[in-house]
Amino acid sequence: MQLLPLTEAIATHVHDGDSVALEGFTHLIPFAAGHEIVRLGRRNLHLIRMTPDLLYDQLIGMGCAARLTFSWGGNPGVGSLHRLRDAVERQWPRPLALSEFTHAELALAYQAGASGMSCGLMPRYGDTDLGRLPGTTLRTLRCPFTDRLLTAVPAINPDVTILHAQQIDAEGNVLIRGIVGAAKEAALAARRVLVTVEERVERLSADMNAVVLPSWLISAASIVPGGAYPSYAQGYYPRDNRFYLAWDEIARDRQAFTAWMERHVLGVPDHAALLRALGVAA
Amino acid sequence: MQLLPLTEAIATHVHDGDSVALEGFTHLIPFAAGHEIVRLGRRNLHLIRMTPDLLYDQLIGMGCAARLTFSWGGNPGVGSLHRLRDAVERQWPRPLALSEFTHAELALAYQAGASGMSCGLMPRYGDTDLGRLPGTTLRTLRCPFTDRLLTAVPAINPDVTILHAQQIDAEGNVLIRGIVGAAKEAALAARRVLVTVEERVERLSADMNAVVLPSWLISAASIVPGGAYPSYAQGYYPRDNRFYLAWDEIARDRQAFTAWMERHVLGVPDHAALLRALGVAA
Amino acid sequence: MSVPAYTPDEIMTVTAARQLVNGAVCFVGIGLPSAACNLARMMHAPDLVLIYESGTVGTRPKVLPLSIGDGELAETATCVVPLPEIFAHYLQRGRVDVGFLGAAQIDRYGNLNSTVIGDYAHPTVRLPGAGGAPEIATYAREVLVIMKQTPRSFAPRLDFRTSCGYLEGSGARAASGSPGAGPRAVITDFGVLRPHPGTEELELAALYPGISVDAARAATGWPLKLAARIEMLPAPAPAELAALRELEARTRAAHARPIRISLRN
Amino acid sequence: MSVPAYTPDEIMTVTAARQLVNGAVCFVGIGLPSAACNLARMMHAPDLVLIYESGTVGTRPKVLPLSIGDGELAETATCVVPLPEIFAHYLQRGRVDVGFLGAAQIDRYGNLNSTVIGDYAHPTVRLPGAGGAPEIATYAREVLVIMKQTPRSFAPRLDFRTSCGYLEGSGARAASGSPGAGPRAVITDFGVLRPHPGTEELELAALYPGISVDAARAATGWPLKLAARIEMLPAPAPAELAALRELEARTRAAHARPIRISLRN
Repeated sequence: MQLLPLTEAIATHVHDGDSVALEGFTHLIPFAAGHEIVRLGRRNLHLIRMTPDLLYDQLIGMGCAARLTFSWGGNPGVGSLHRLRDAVERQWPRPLALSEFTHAELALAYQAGASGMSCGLMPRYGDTDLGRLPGTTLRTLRCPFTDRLLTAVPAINPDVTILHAQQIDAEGNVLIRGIVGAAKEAALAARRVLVTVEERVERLSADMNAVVLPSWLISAASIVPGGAYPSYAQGYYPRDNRFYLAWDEIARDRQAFTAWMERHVLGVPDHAALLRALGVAA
Repeated sequence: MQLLPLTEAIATHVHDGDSVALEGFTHLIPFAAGHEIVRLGRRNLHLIRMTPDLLYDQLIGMGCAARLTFSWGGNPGVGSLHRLRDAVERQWPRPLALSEFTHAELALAYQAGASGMSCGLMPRYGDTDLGRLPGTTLRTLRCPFTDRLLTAVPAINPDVTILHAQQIDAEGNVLIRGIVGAAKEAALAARRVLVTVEERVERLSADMNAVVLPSWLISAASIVPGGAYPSYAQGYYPRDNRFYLAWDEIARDRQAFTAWMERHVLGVPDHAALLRALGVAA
Repeated sequence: MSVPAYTPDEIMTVTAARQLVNGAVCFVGIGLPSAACNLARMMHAPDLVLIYESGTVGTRPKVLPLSIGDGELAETATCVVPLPEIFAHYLQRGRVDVGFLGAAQIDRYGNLNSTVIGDYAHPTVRLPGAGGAPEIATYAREVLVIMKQTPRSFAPRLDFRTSCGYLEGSGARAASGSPGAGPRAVITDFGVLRPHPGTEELELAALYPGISVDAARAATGWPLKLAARIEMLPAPAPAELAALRELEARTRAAHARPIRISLRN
Repeated sequence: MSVPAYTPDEIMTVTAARQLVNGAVCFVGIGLPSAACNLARMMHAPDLVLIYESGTVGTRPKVLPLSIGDGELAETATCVVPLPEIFAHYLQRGRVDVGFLGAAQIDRYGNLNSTVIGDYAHPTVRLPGAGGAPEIATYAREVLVIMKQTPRSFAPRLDFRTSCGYLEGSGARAASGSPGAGPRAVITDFGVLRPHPGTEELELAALYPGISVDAARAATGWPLKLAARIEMLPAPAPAELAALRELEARTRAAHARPIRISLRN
């Protein structure tokens, strides 16, 4: 594990054309890291994430992504991700190829990737159009024991997985606390792992059974307080539900979106400046 | 979840001929519950456990088991399980059928069982005699993506899984802390779940990410302090390594074994009496 | 017809809440289902077990979450498990009694579309997608669908089938091996539709006060059949309305609180 | 020949410890491997990452565990993960640099038997079985085998193949697709055997002080070949011996402590 300033961490480990999973299921979404990808102008990324959320709306709207692998792409509790819709419905600012799964399938794909498996298995029931999507990568097998149909989901191994977490200790071990989603699986599946954390501590305030990523599995870490805002970091600050509601208006319009991104992301040097500009930094 | 005296819990939920997994990987081994099975004279059990350990040596030596599913059957750090060996090598006190796996296979079988899957998949490499065991249940598949060989392991769903844990709260939720092995998977795979715990508390002393079995997944629980002795309960008492060393002598001889079991298990009413007789109860 | 003293959302929420038996394990989605489950927990079903797909098991939020993963859900949970476990150990293993679903479109057999309106490759409206819906639809012992009834959303033909209801009806779902029983009730802003015991086609089974059969039919994109007996549902009780409004007021206040983040470092 | 000032176990442990490069991730078994890894950690490799199959990652025990799951291992670990994860996320995913194995029998290609002596159905000796050995043998980037050399244990033919070494040699292992490189060294009480670069047959590659080639050959159940160059290994250094003996004394004292359990309730 290398402790790096965030710009350097992203510049070193995220390249044009990479497959990148910024994970965190509605919690610990690595906004600061994602914004750094926007500032560095990365292009042709294959973005992977179970729930694209606002951060992916921003990356897609800024033209960073060529492909999106996902299972649910909305503004949770609010409605659409308008930039995602604009990219899919009207190819703005560029076309976006989709690889879509169910939550269970995508979680299984990460888990298979984290386990050194080429695929994962789940039962297959019913009949939906999901299995008939153009270019679907799912395959159907028969269970050798019951002869029932099973779905095989190919493993996902991102070039780089980026997480936000609460703490890093003196040795570089990282604590993730609260809703963990498939963050650990996405990290263990990846070729490189980047982490931003709320703070550095001598020893993690964690029980032995806590969700901890050992230092030697992490490529680089950056200390970015508030790095998950407007999502949240359990024990540090809550989700800014007002921002999620407000985003609906901002993202609805191409110009309003671009102006917002230019002012709040491209126009500031780092995440702390964004938090100050939004009036949330204390 | 029903809170029951241990004798009643076992009498109600463990029947002759059941498949029973007493789990806990070198930690939290449910000795008290296992001894109650001996006292109740259960027969023809299909015992399942990754690492049979002393408790299964006792159950096998007392003739409770007709079959053993396992992945490593020794006295860890000491040597053989002499009663297991006697049953396999010389059918004493009765023949014991074996279903043996590797650790990874058995963990996968529990995991598949816990996940409502008929089987689990792992890569298949090399060539050992394990895949050629008489009556092996493993099957070989080809990955539909890479064409590589995969091993399919059939799910294990015990009739009853029995665990020892640290705490139960007022609602009946159970905390498992420390080395957890495949205890959670074994419990979630089972049709019925029995738990013995060190103590009952108002609220678990546990973080939100702790390993907790919700009350509604548990059939019955009993409060049995020291219930994992001579194995251990993290935070309560350590492993009695001296007992594990001493067992080698006791179990080596059929008569010494039988005498020990008659005196310390059949000859006492409960686990507390055993602990007092052994001089470990304070 | 007098103006009812409640909104359509309120009677839908109350009606959904009344379907829930104390002790049931519910896999809860955001919005009306979350409000309904928590209302039921506060009224007649204190031991309802709420599971949110974010991995929170047995949560008891004091305010409703805006997202499925608000911190409130983790803080009040029995435990928080990784997402792969929620789907494998709870849903797929058959531990969930009641699952809730909404959608952009439903057909007469309770199949659901939450993927696209229009052609998949060139959609008119790109919807959020599957999420956990296909698995909820498959594995929950029974499913409650909650959605507003319009001729476009109650569609003669789905643009895309995201989640299975009764497939083509008449036992097709059971024949497919699906472990769950499927959508036992569709709660709308007109009343409740339930599957016919034989054909499994959704029929109008209950109406809210002041709603007519014709109105419900006019809001349905297929010729809506009537159940053998149509139940007249009661209005929300004052205690239910009070509890729901209090919950929503608490929620609005909580969601409006400004966030302050310390940049010490 | 003077009596060496160390036991066979001690020189085996020290020799194994010296194979370990600082920072390596080791999948550790109980007994000599555990002693060797912890000795290395105390001597030249403080950042050695020790994983025990009980699920403890990055443990730094002050005393040696008797079992693979003593509480000491959990208390000093970076984290404790469920057993399925240790095998899937760490070993199978290729995160382990060095795995340790022992066995009842080894053949000339480093294949191992820890299942039975005699016929499987009617064994002379029923051994503990596979445990994690087959997966360690397959997935660790390299394997160190530690076992005492006798003509019966270094067997011309295994009674049962539990874990793969080089299979039939000459590239058979690589052809089978095994991700790990296999047993790069077999550390015995005579010296070290290593695979021939071409045939992959184990050859005598190093000897302890005072041990002859003939003695090593006499302790091998097949005609033991010699490596192109046989290294003469140094005796354990006084500092190594002192550290190892102190570790073992601490361990004996810890394991002898009587247990007291409170029956309050």
